[in-house]
Amino acid sequence: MTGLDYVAKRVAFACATVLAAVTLNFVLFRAIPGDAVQALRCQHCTVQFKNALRKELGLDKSKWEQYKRYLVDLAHGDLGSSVRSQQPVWDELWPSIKNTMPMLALGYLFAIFFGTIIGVIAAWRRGTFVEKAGLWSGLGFYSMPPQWLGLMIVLFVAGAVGLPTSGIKDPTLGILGDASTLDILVDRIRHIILPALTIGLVLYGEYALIVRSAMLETLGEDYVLTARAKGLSSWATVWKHGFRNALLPVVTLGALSLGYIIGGFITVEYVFSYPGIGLAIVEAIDQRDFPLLQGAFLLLAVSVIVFNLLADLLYFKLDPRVTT
Amino acid sequence: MLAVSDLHVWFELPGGRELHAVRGIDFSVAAGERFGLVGESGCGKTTAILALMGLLPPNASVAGQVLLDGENVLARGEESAAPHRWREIAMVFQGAMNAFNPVRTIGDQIVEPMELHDIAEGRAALRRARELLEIVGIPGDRVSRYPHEFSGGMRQRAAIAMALACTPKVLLADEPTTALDVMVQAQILELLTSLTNDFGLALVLVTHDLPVVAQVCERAAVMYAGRVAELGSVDRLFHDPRHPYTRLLFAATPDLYGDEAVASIPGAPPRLDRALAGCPFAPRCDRAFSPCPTVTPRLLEVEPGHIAACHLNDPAVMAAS
Amino acid sequence: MTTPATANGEVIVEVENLVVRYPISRGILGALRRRPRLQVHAVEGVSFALRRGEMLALVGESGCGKTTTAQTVLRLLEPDSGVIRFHGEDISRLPSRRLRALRRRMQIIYQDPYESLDPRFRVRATVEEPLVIHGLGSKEERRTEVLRALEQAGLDPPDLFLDRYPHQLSGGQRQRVAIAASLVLHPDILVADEPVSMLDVSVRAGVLAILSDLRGRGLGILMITHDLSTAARFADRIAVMYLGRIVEEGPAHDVVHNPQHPYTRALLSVVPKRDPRQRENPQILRGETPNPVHIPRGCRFHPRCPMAIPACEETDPALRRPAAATSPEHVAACIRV
Amino acid sequence: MTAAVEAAEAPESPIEVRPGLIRSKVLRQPQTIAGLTVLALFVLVAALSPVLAQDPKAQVGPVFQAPSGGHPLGTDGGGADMTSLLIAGTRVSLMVGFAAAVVSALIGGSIGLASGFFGGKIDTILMRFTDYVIVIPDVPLMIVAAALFGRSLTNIILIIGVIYWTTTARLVRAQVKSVRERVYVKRARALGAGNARLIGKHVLPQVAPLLIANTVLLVAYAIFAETFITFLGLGDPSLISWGRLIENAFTDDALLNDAWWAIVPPGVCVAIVVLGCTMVGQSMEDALNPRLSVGHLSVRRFGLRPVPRREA
Repeated sequence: MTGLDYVAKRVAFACATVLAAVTLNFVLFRAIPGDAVQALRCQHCTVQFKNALRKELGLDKSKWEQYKRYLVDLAHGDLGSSVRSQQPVWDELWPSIKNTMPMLALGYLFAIFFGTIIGVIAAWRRGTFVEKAGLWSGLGFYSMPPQWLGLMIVLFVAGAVGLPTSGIKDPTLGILGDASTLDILVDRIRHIILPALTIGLVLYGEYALIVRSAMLETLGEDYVLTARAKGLSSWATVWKHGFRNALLPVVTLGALSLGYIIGGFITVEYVFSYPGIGLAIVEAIDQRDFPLLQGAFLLLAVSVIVFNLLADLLYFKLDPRVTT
Repeated sequence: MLAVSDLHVWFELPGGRELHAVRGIDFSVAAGERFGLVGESGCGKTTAILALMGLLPPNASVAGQVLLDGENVLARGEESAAPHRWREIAMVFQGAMNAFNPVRTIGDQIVEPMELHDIAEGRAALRRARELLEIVGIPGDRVSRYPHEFSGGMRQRAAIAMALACTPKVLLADEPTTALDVMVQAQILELLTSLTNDFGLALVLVTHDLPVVAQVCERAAVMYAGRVAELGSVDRLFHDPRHPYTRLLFAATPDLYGDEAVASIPGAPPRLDRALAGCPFAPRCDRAFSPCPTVTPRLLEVEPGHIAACHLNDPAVMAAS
Repeated sequence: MTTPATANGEVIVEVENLVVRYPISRGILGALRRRPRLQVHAVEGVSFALRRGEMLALVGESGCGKTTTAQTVLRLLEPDSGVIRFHGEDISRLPSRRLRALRRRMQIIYQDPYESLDPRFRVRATVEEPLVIHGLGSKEERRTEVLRALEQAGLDPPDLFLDRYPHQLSGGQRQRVAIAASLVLHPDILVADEPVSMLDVSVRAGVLAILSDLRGRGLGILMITHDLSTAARFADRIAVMYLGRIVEEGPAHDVVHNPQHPYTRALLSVVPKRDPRQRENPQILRGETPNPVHIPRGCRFHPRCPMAIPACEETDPALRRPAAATSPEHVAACIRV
Repeated sequence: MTAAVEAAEAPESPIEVRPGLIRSKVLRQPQTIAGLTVLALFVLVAALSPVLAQDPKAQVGPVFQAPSGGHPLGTDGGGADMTSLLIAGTRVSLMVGFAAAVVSALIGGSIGLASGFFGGKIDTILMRFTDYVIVIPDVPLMIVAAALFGRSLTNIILIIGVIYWTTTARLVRAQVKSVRERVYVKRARALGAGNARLIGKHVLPQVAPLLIANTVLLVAYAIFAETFITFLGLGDPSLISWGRLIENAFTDDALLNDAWWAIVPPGVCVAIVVLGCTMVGQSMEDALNPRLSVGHLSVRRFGLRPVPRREA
């Protein structure tokens, strides 16, 4: 088997998984008693309106027909329409996606940066105070429910540092005269910091723990002893022979924990009323707007699958032994 | 070149116990000489050579002298040992399978010590890595390959090439052929022999395999329970063993053409986490007599360059009993 | 070491033209491009016979197919073709449910005494397990059998070991327990796969002596080893394998002292001798054993053979008695001898 | 994620469970003891909650009353006693945690066992299926499922349990595969031992400690998942759990009232129990992992001693 085989296999698997996720999504939302229209929380809607809506959404056809139509629509990039606003789901979600991305990216960077550093140092300084501090801080943040950590930050940190705890934009901005681009940017960043910090801290805990134990395993390998025998300093050994090898499990486990992280950011966005996908999901649940929920879930599932594929390919790049 | 005197190594065990793994050994190796360190598992041979490199784990403590070209490399523990590593004293580890980092190329790992010790850099270092591979019998264009692309024998050769990177004066080889087939073993042993002849390298070959030492080395020390039981030229060790353990160990080793009975040695080596009284081999010895269980035998020179720690060689003890 | 008369022992196992191959995966892209399916030719036409009361050593380097051969004889692996006769009956195609009864009579001991015993079983349970699986004997009878087997395996006094766990035993003792566990069923043949290579030198001889003694009880022993010295000292006959074939076979003494096949000669010359004065010039073959996926045509040894002539590239030699052989049972597969 | 996951989880030197291992290696660790003590304490509170707590739903004082002698942790947005609410919540949260973990362990354990033990086609099919489930984001799926299928306690337990088994399946499979290849299993199989005997006598005992460690970790995950689901208003409306208390505090605007006593304690409880589970599970896994016992790099160095006098 060649390396190309590996890539082909992983891509094929990712495609198959996307199809599985699409199907699961369809089945899940059709398995509920009643249907999406019936579930809609809408007091003013008449029976006639609901029936018309059903027809429009194709809910009067057979399940198989619906599935085919669903696939065809998806292939055209059509995620369906929100039952509440009648707008296409994609249009509803797109602004949220734009809001979520920078926040999540910031949190991720924070977590990867500090998690890796602390994890490496904790493993290297095994048995010292530094390790204990790293281990316990990691365990601590790892054990906190993200939404609760968010509340704690609102309660005890936000006031002290003077950062906003809700929304994405200062409502007064631009009212007292035109705000410059810089002002808007600064305002945006001020709103992003706390939710990103919450996610970053929770993830930091997870990464610090994973990196530490991966490093500990790596430092027991024979080639680490060889490296020391060759005269490498302790730091050079960690960096040149420990780190890259320890990255391998980190890449994998990091991608695997995405599902959990997404669960975390949904609740965190809710806490900070941050208008991202998470908040869109919370609102969709609240309004029982199932097409929107369905679209959002599919979007999350596909992005996780894509990230897993990227992790697989990264693994392939990092580990020359991988061929199958 | 290398002189070890009264080397001790202890390991702290959990529960406050202590394992006295190496209990005072002395030997010396000259430039160009091949010296064997033989013994069964747990006799302290590997621990002893790790101590020479200053590579012991933190729960260990050492005592004694290791003179490398007259300088005591253990004077300040790891600190004084580290600067000598690979420059003057290099090592080929047991199980070369794992001696290479799987995610970096062979060449990269051979170059690493050269750059570290300012032997060569960049292109020049890579060229030298190619040359070294050629010396150990691997085509030079394999420098950019990864360890998993090499067979076991080739990896062991590459490990030797890596050990030669900084032209050391002493090469320690820990069971370098244990996992290999006989033909590949012969190739590796031939390579080690030619290296000592061509470059004047002093070789310390650590192994449990007596015939390997008999074929490769000039002198050898037989270790038992952390001590040297007997030391001398391999010829004297085989033809005139002065310690019963040496004799019984040879008798337990089947030989292709030998026709005397092959017999195992009854019993097992003593545990090293407690003090030993008398001769540690006494319970398994076929010649043990009254002083053996209580009196520790002295290391006596039975003939020039041949020493053994057995009461049978000690006229004072023999006269007394 | 006395060698029992072997030539007249009853043949227990007879193998004819055994072939075992493993397919290699060619991957998605390989399948798409219709690359040919490749196979590992692990065993390529091996024939031998094992007699009652005899120890036959299969010797060779790793990858030569000796372990595959032995496991196929026990039907732990499926042969691709060839005949395996056990007491005259062809068992090579026997369905697995009929193998069960057969398995009682063929036992195997493995290389690694640290892995061959369940760490949670006491010695008693380990040795008794074969009897329990086959539902043999009452509790009392089983106990007697266990004690007898332990004693046969040289664990004396056996009572002392009954309640020990594997981690409380030394390597040699563990291997003896493994031997005892294979003896309780009174097998006809015993396959010993590198039985001592993981043990300390000082205890190896003891374990080998036990195996050697078992011959006297009528067992046929097939020993797999890479160590020619051990084979020379303990086996009655030696079969040397190279790339899935037996290249030379004969009485141990003849093979060692009068080797015919150039591969055997080379192999013998590189075995380290105990006596430092016997430093003969080893005849070191260059390179390594070729990959058993692409077997050289003609004589499989010719690319590395110091005696090869052009004809060797054409003819795949069969085993036959060389002119210089002193024993009628000594055969080699080489056109030059 | 197949190759990468497998490489990450396959122990190079296999775990070997022998008698006394748990006692000598696992129970000796202070981490395990601490974790077990914490868990035992919470289980005790959960068991005794009807005795310890007053009716948690009864309004006993003003809304968001600060901690005082009568109500050491104050009252919540409904004027109910926080201490009683916490105690009642312990019961539900632990129930969700343990029940869902058991469901997961049963599903994951069986799939892993079947896959690892039988190998071949069964293995391929089961692991392909597991791989699909692994990459579907689990927590969002739970949220969606809870939104769609209703809010009873049983539903929530099943939803969490049915989704969280994948890591268990992979872990168990890896260990079973390594045990299956051990010589004593091969020998018993060669002797004609049936699958029931092989699994029951040889394989399961080797897998059990790892499975238990993993289940303990799953308890933590499940308690966590419950707080997510409940926080989004998808919990069982008739029951009080720690997740529910966090949700109540948030929706009742405890933040605006600066009522930290209504927010902090439930989260602390979750964190402590999750920490306890992690400590127990992780230290068990670490103790069973032979690769962690060796370290070739340390800040500490070996010591020097004077040469002892020769023993006479």
